[in-house]
Amino acid sequence: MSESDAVLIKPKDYKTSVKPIWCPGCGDFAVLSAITKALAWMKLAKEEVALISGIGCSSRLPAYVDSYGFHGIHGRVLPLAAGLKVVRPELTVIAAGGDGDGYSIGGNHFMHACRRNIDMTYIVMDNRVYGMTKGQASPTTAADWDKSKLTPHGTGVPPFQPLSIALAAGAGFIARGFSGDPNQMSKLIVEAIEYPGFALIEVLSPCPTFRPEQKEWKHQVRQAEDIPLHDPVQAAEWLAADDGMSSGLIYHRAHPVWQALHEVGSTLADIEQEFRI
Amino acid sequence: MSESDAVLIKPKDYKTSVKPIWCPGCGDFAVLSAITKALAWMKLAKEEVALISGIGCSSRLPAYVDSYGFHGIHGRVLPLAAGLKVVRPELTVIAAGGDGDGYSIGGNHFMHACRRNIDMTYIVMDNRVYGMTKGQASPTTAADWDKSKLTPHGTGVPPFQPLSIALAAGAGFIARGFSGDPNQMSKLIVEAIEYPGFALIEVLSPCPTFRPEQKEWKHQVRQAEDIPLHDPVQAAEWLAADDGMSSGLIYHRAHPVWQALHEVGSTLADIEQEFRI
Amino acid sequence: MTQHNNISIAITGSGGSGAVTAGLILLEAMAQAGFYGLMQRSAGPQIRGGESAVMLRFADHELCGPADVFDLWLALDWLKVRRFVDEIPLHGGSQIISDPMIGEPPAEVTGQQAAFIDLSLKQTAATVEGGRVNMVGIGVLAAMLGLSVATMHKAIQKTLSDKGKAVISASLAAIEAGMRLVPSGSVPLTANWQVATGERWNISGNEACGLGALRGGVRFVAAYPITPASDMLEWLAPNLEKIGGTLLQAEDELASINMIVGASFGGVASLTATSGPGLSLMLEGIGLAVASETPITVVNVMRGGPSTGIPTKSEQADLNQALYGPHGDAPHLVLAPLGISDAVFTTQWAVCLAERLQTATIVLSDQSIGQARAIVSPVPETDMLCTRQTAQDIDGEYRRYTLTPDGISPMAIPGTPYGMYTADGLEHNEKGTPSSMAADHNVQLTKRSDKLLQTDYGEHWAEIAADDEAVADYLLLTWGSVSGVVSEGAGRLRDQGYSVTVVAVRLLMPLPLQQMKNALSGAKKILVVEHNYSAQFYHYLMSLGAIPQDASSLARPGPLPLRPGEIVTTMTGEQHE
Amino acid sequence: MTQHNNISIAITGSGGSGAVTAGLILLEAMAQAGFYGLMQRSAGPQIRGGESAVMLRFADHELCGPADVFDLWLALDWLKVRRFVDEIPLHGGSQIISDPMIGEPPAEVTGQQAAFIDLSLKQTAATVEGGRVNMVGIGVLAAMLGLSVATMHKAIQKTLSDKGKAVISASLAAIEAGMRLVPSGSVPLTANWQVATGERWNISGNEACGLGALRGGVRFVAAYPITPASDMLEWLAPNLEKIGGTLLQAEDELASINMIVGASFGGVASLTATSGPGLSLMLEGIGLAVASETPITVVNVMRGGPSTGIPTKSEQADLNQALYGPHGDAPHLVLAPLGISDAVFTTQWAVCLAERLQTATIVLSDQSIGQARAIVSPVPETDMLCTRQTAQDIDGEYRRYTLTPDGISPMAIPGTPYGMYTADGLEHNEKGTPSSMAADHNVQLTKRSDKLLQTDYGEHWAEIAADDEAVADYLLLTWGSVSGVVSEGAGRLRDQGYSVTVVAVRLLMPLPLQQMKNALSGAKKILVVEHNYSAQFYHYLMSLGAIPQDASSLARPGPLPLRPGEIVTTMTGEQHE
Ligand SMILES: Cc1ncc(C[n+]2csc(CCOP(=O)(O)OP(=O)(O)O)c2C)c(N)n1
Ligand SMILES: Cc1ncc(C[n+]2csc(CCOP(=O)(O)OP(=O)(O)O)c2C)c(N)n1
Ligand code: SF4
Ligand code: SF4
Ligand SMILES: [Mg+2]
Ligand SMILES: [Mg+2]
Repeated sequence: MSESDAVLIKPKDYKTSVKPIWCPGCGDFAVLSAITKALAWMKLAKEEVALISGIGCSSRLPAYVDSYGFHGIHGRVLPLAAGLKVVRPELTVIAAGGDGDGYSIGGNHFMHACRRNIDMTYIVMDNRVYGMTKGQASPTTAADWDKSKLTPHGTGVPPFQPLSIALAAGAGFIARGFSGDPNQMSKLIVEAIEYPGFALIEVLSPCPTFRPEQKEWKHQVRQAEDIPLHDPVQAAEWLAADDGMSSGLIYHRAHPVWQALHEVGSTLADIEQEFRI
Repeated sequence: MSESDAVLIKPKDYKTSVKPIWCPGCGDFAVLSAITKALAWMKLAKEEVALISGIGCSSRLPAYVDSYGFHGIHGRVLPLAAGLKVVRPELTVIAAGGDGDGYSIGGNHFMHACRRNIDMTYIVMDNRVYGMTKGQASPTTAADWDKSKLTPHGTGVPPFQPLSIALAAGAGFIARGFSGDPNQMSKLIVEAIEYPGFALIEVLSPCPTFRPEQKEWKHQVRQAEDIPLHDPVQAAEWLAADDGMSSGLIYHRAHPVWQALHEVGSTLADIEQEFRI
Repeated sequence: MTQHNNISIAITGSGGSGAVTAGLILLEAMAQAGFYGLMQRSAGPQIRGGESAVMLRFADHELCGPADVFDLWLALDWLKVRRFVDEIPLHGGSQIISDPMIGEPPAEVTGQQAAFIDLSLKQTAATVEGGRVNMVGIGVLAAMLGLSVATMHKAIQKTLSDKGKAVISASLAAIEAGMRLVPSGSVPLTANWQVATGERWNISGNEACGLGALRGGVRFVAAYPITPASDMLEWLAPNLEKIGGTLLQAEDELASINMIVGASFGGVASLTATSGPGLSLMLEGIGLAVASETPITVVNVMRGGPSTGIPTKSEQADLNQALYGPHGDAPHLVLAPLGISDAVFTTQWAVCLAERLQTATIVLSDQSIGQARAIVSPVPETDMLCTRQTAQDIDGEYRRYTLTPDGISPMAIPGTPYGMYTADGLEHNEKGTPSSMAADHNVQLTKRSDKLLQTDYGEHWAEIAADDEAVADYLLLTWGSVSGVVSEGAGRLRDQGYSVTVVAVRLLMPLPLQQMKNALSGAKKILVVEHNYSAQFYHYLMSLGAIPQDASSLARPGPLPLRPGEIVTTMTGEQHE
Repeated sequence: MTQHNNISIAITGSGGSGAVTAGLILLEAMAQAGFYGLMQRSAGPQIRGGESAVMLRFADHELCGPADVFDLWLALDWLKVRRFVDEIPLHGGSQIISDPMIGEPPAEVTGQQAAFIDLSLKQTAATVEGGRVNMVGIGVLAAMLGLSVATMHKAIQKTLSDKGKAVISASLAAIEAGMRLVPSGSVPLTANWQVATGERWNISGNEACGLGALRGGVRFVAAYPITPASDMLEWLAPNLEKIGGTLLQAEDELASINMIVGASFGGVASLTATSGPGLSLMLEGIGLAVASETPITVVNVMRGGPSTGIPTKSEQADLNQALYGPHGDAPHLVLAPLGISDAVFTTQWAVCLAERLQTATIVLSDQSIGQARAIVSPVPETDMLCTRQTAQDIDGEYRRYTLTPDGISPMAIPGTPYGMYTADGLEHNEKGTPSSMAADHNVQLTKRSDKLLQTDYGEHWAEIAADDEAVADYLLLTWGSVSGVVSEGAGRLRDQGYSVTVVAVRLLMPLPLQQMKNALSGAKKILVVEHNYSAQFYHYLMSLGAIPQDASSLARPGPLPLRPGEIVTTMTGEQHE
C-alpha cells in the first residue's frame, strides 16, 4: 500500500482542477463522478489507477481524474490500455470513451478486446452521436435520425448493438449504466474493476447539445430485475428482447483471463548462445 | 444483355490464364471453381461482375476470374467493394478474402458492412491461419494451436465466431460452405448473389501447408438439415450449439437494403445560387 | 485605421453570447451594402457554451487574409477573454466597444493602448422585448460602418431565416436600438469606400472546396467527420444528392479512402475530405490508388499538429505528409488553394488532374480557409480537361497498364465488354498480372512517375505577381492559405519603394521546375513564407534545388495567423541587420 | 573468380527441390570450416511448392553485400528459372552445375558465357536410400570448396536437428555421394583462404534487430505479421518470454502501435516491427508518441513499394515516409543499420535514443538485411546511455512536460506517488493540460524539436572510411543496407588508384549537419547511393543543404540488389564522359 494511500481519500480528491470542457447538462459529468466515487469506495491509491481514452467529448475524462491518464488518439483506447495492462498488471486500468470512438473507428479493437479478455474495465459513454465534431450520427444512432447534415435523411442503417456484439465476441462482463443513476453506475464500476477480465459498461450518457431529446431518457431507463444472466444464449435472447433502456449488470460469466507467459531464468547471454557456430 | 453474353458461357470461360499461386491441395481452388460455376449458372456477363479482395493467399482470387477485379490492400476489401457497388448498383459485386483479412485487420469493416447491408456477396476463405505470411494464428485459430512461432503457447484467446458476430451485427444472409463440397458452395454463392443485401458465406477452406490437420475436415463437415433459420434469436442459439462444422445456408432474413437517395432535377447552377448575396 | 479602405473588427463573447451570430449578420449586412469581407472564427475547446470570437475584416475590394491589427473590438463580456487576447492585436487607434456593466477587462486588455468606448449595451438590450446584447452590439457597429436599417433588415432576414418571426423582429429592434447609441452625426467609417455593383458570393472555404469538387465532376464522397473538414462534407451531402451523387458516412478513414478507390474504379470521380489524423490513416489507401492508377482526390483541411494537436486552429504543417506520406515510391499530386475563392478552382483542378492522370491528388486546404467565410466576386466556371481516358470498343487483348507515350493507359470501366482486368496494388506487368520482375517494376515505376512529370500543367501552377521592374528586389515565395497575407505584405513593401514579386504556388507536386526557375530568375533576395514550425516548404524547395541556397525562410507555426506586417519586417528587418 | 578470397554461389530449384535447405547447410558448413558467409534468398510468389533461389557468398573475411557476379550456380532443375535469371549475373568464368537429365536450360541461361559442369546428380541421389538431389548438389559444392566429410556432418547435424535421424543419415550419405562426383585431385577453391580462429555467429538480419532490441531493454513487443518483418517478431516471441518480456499478437497495426505506446507509458521499453503497408497504418500512433513524448521504437523492414508492391524483395523506398510520414511537425528519430551485424548495434541504439529522448524512433532495415543470414564475428555488447529519465520522490506540483535545458522532462511512471498526470496528443501546457494558446504550442514544439537537435550523438551517426589523403577524389555517401556494397565498390576504386571516402549514415534524422559537413569537406566528387527509384536520400540531403548542389545521385529501385560494379562504373564512367 503506497504512501499517498495512507489517508482516506474522498471522491472529490480524485478530481483534478482541470475544468471539464463539457456542455452544461452533459451526461459525462455523472460518469466522472461515478468513477471517482468507485475509486474512493475501493480505496484505490491514485497512482495505481490509469484512465485511458481516445478522442471525443467523453474521451476528455482522464484529465479530470487525478490518476495516471492517457488521452490517446481517436478509436485506439483499447490497444493503448491493453499495452499498459500487459506490462503493468498490478495497475487498475480503466478505458473510457464515446460511442464513435469505441464502436465506429474503434470497432475492431472492441471486438478483439472482448475476445482477448485482458483484465480491464471499459466505460463507453454512449450518446448516440459524435459530440466533439458537432453532431453527426454514430453507430448507435437510430437509422432515421435526420438531424445531421451529413446524413440528411438519416443513416438508413440499423443501430449497432454494442452489448450483443460484446457477447458474440466473447465478453464475460456486460453492463449498462445511465448517467441519471450515478449510484448504480458507481456500483457497476466497482464490480467491473473487480471482475477478472474485460468488463464492458455501456453508459447511456445524454448529449443535451446535439440530442436534446435524450433528456427523456430519465423517464425511460429502468433497472432490470432478472439479471445478471450467466448463459450466453439466454443473454443473447434477453438482449434481443430488450429495448436498450434496461440498466444493470446484464451478463456475468468467468472466462480465462489473458496472461503473459514467462519462462524465467534465462539471460540475454543464454539467448546469444544460439547464434554461435 | 451485353455483347459478350451472347453465347453461353461455361464455368471454365470465367477463368483467366493466370496460374494461381496457391499450394497444391489448397482449399481456395475449390472456391474459385465454385464461383465460376455460379457465374456460369447465373449466366452473368463477365463484364457485369466485379470481384474485390484484400491481401492474403485467398485474396489472390480475383486475378483468376475473368471478370473485373480489384486486389486491394490488406483488410479493406469491404469498403472497396462498397464504394464500387454504391456507384454502380447494376454490377454484381463479390468480395472475397481470408480470415485474417476479414476478421482481424478488417474486422471493423466486417461488422459495419453487416449493418449497412449494401447488396453484395462476401466470401471468406477461412483456413484459421495467415497463409500468405507463413502460418501465424488468425482470429479463428483455436486458442491452444501452438504451431506458430509468434504464439509459441497458442494465442490463449478463444476463436472469433464470425457467424455469431455477423448475426449480432445485423447480417441477413449467413451461410457456411466447405471447399470439399464445391457444388453446395456454388449453390450458396448463387443464393447469396440473388439475396438483396449483404450476404456472408464463410467457407472452410483448408490450408494443407500450415494446417495439414485440416485435411480431416472432409470427415467432419456435414450439411446441416434444420436450416435456414429466420429468427435471429433462434439463429444465435443454433450457432452457439453448433461445432462450426455444419454447412449450408444457416440464416436468411430480409432487411432493408442500403440505398442512395437522390432528389434529381437540380443543376450545379441551382446549387451555386445559394452563395449569392 | 489602415490604408486602402479596409477595417478589422473583432467580436468576442463567452458561451451563448452570440458572437458568431453577430459576425455572420454583420458579414451579410456589409455584403448587402456592396462591400467585401472576410470572417474567421476562433473557438475555445468547449463544444457549446464555450467562449468564441469572430475576426472580421471589411473592405471595398476582395480580401484574402487578416490585417495586422484590429480597429474595433466589440466585447460582449470579459469572461475567458484571455484565451483570445493574443489573437486580437491592437494599435494606438483601436477602439474597444463594451459595456462597463460587464465588469473590468483583464490586464492583458487594459495594458494595450486602445481606447474604450463605453456603452450601455445591456441596458439597451433590456429595453427591447427579447433583445440581446450581441444584437445591440452589432447595431453599434452597423451605425459606425454607416449601414442602413434596411440593410440590417435584409441581413437579419437572411441570416436568421430559420429562427422564426419573433426572433427576427426582436433582433432587428435590438439592432436599431444599438444603432441609436451612436451619435447621429458621426462620419461612417466606410464614407469614402466604393460600392460594388456586380454580383458577389457569401461562401466559406469548405463550401468552395465542395463546389470545386462538384464542378470537377465528383459524384461520390465517402466521409468520416473531423474538424475542420466536417462542414465541407456536410455541405456536400445534401448537394451531391441534388445532382445524382452520393455521400456515404464511413465507419472510419480507412473505410472512406478505400470506398472512394472502389467507386473510382467503378468510373465515378470520387473524393474524401479529412484533416491530419485522418490523412495519416488514409496513406495506405492513397498508395493503393497510386499503384493501381485509380484517380482519387483527398482534401486535407489542415489544423494544428502534431497528433491531435490543436483541432480548431490553422497551420500548414501537413505538407511533408502530403508530399511524402505513403510508403514506397508513390508519385502523386499535391495542390493547395491560395484562398477561399481559389479553393473552388484549385479543388476542381485537382479532381481534373486526378482523373486525367489516373493518380491520387491531395488538396491542402487549412482551417483558416475552410472555416472562414468571405464575400467575394462569383467564381466563374473554368474549362478544364477533366476526362478520364477510358477504354472502349476493346478489340484484342486489353492491357490495363499498357505503356503509352504519355504514360496514361486507357482504363476499362466495369461493364465494358472485353475490358475485364484486375486492378492491383502489387507490382504488375502491363496486363495487371502481379510481377516481381525487375523489368516490370522499372517500367511501371517510371510510367507512374513520368506521366506526372511530363504533363504540361500550364500557367496555373502558381500565381505570379511581379512589378514592371525586370529584376525584383524581393521575391516572396509562398503557398496555400498564407498567399493572401504575403500579397498584402508585398503591397506594403511596394509602397515603401521596393520592387517585389510574389510567387504563390498552387501545384506543389510535381513542382514545374523550369517555370519556377524562370519565375525566380534574377531575384535579389528570396523569402519563403509558410505557416508551420519546421519550414517544410522551404526544405522541400531546397530538396529539389528549386531555390538558391541563400534563400531565407519565414516559417512560424499556428495557432496565430501570419500577418502582413511580419512579412514586411522580416524582409526589411533582415536587410538592415 | 573475383579477387580477395571470396566466392559467390547460387542455388536454384522449383517447389520442393530444397534449394533453401541446401543453402542453409552450406552456410553452416563453411562457418564450421572457419569462413565467413552471407546467404540471401529469393522466392517466387507461391507460398509452398514454389520456385526458390539462394544466393550465397563466402570469404575468409566478413562480407556485407552481394558480389557483381556468381562464380558457381547449382541448378537443381530449370523449371521457372526465368524468374531468377536476372538475379544471377554470370561472368566468363562462371560454372553451372546441373544434371543433363533435368532437361534443357532456357535460352536466357545458355545465352550467357558460363561453362556447364554436367553431373549425374539425379542418378547419384537414387543410389542412396532417401537421398535427394539437393544434398548431392551440396556434396559437389562441398568438395569443390574443400570441405571435409566431418564438417558436413556437423553442419547437417545442426541444420537438420529437428528432422530425425533417418533424414540426417540419408542426407549425409547423399552429400558424400555428391562429394565423390568431384575428381579427388581438384584444388579446393578455398585453398589459400585464411581460416578464422575466433568465435563467429550465424545470424539473420531480423534476428540481429531482435537481439539489438533486447539489448536495448525492450521487454514488450506488439506484433502483426508482415513480410519481411515477421521472422523478427517470431524470433522475439520465444526469446522475450525467456527474459520476462512479452509479445502480444495484435489484431492489426493500428493496435500494435498503440499497444506499444501504452506499454511504454507504463515504463517498459517497447517496440514493434513491420514493413511499408504496416508503417503507413502506424503513422498516427507514431505521431501520438512524439506529441505525448512516449518512447517507442518501430523497426520497418522495407520491401518493394509502393502499395503492396513486391513483398519479398528489397528496396530502400520508405525513407521519405519514415522521415515525413506523420502529420504536423512531429520531430522523431530515423536510423538505419548498415548491414546484418550492425543491425544489433543500430537497433539497440535506436531503443536507447528513444528512451533517452522520449520520442519515437524508426529503424529502417530492409529485406536484404532482414531475411539474409550471415556468418559474422560476434557482435559485442555496447555500453550506451539507455535510461529513461523518470520522476521519482516527487515533491510539489508535478509537471510532465516541464521545460528543462535539454528539453527532456522527467517522466512519472504509473505507480509513482504524486506523479499523476494525463499524457496527451493534444497540444498542452507544461502540466499536460490541453492548450491551444500560441505560447504553449510554441514552447512545446520547440522543446520536442530541440531535445533532438541539441543532443550530441557522438561518432556513431555514420561510419566514415577515409584514405590517408587529405582530400578524397571520390566521396561515396550512402545509408543502410547498401553501405556494404558501396564499401566494396570503394575498395575497387582504391585498387584503381583513386582516393575514396565512404560515409555510410546510420542516424538519418536528425542528421548531424556539422559532422556531415566535416566529413564531406574538400571531396572533389560526391555520389549519393541508394536503392530506390526517386533518390529519396539525395533529395533529403539537398533539403538540408547537407551536400553541394553538384553532388551526383545513383538511385536505382529494387528488386535487383545494387552491386559493387555499379558504383565503380557510375563513378568512373561519369568522369570519363
Ligand atoms: C482519426 C480521426 N478521425 C476523426 C477525428 C475527429 N473526431 C474527434 S472526436 C470524434 C467522434 C467523437 O464521438 P464519440 O466518440 O461518440 O464521443 P463524444 O464526443 O460523443 O463523447 C471524431 C470523429 C479524429 N480526431 N481522429
Ligand atoms: C497492412 C498490412 N499488414 C500486414 C500485411 C501482411 N499480410 C499479408 S496477407 C496477411 C494475412 C493473410 O491471412 P488471411 O487473410 O487469412 O489469408 P490467407 O493467406 O490465409 O488466405 C498479412 C498479415 C499486409 N499486406 N498489409
Ligand atoms: S457536445 Fe454533447 S457530448 Fe459533447 S460535451 Fe456537449 S453535451 Fe456532452
Ligand atoms: S499457404 Fe495455405 S492458404 Fe496459402 S496457398 Fe498454400 S495452402 Fe493455400
Ligand atoms: Mg458520442
Ligand atoms: Mg487465412
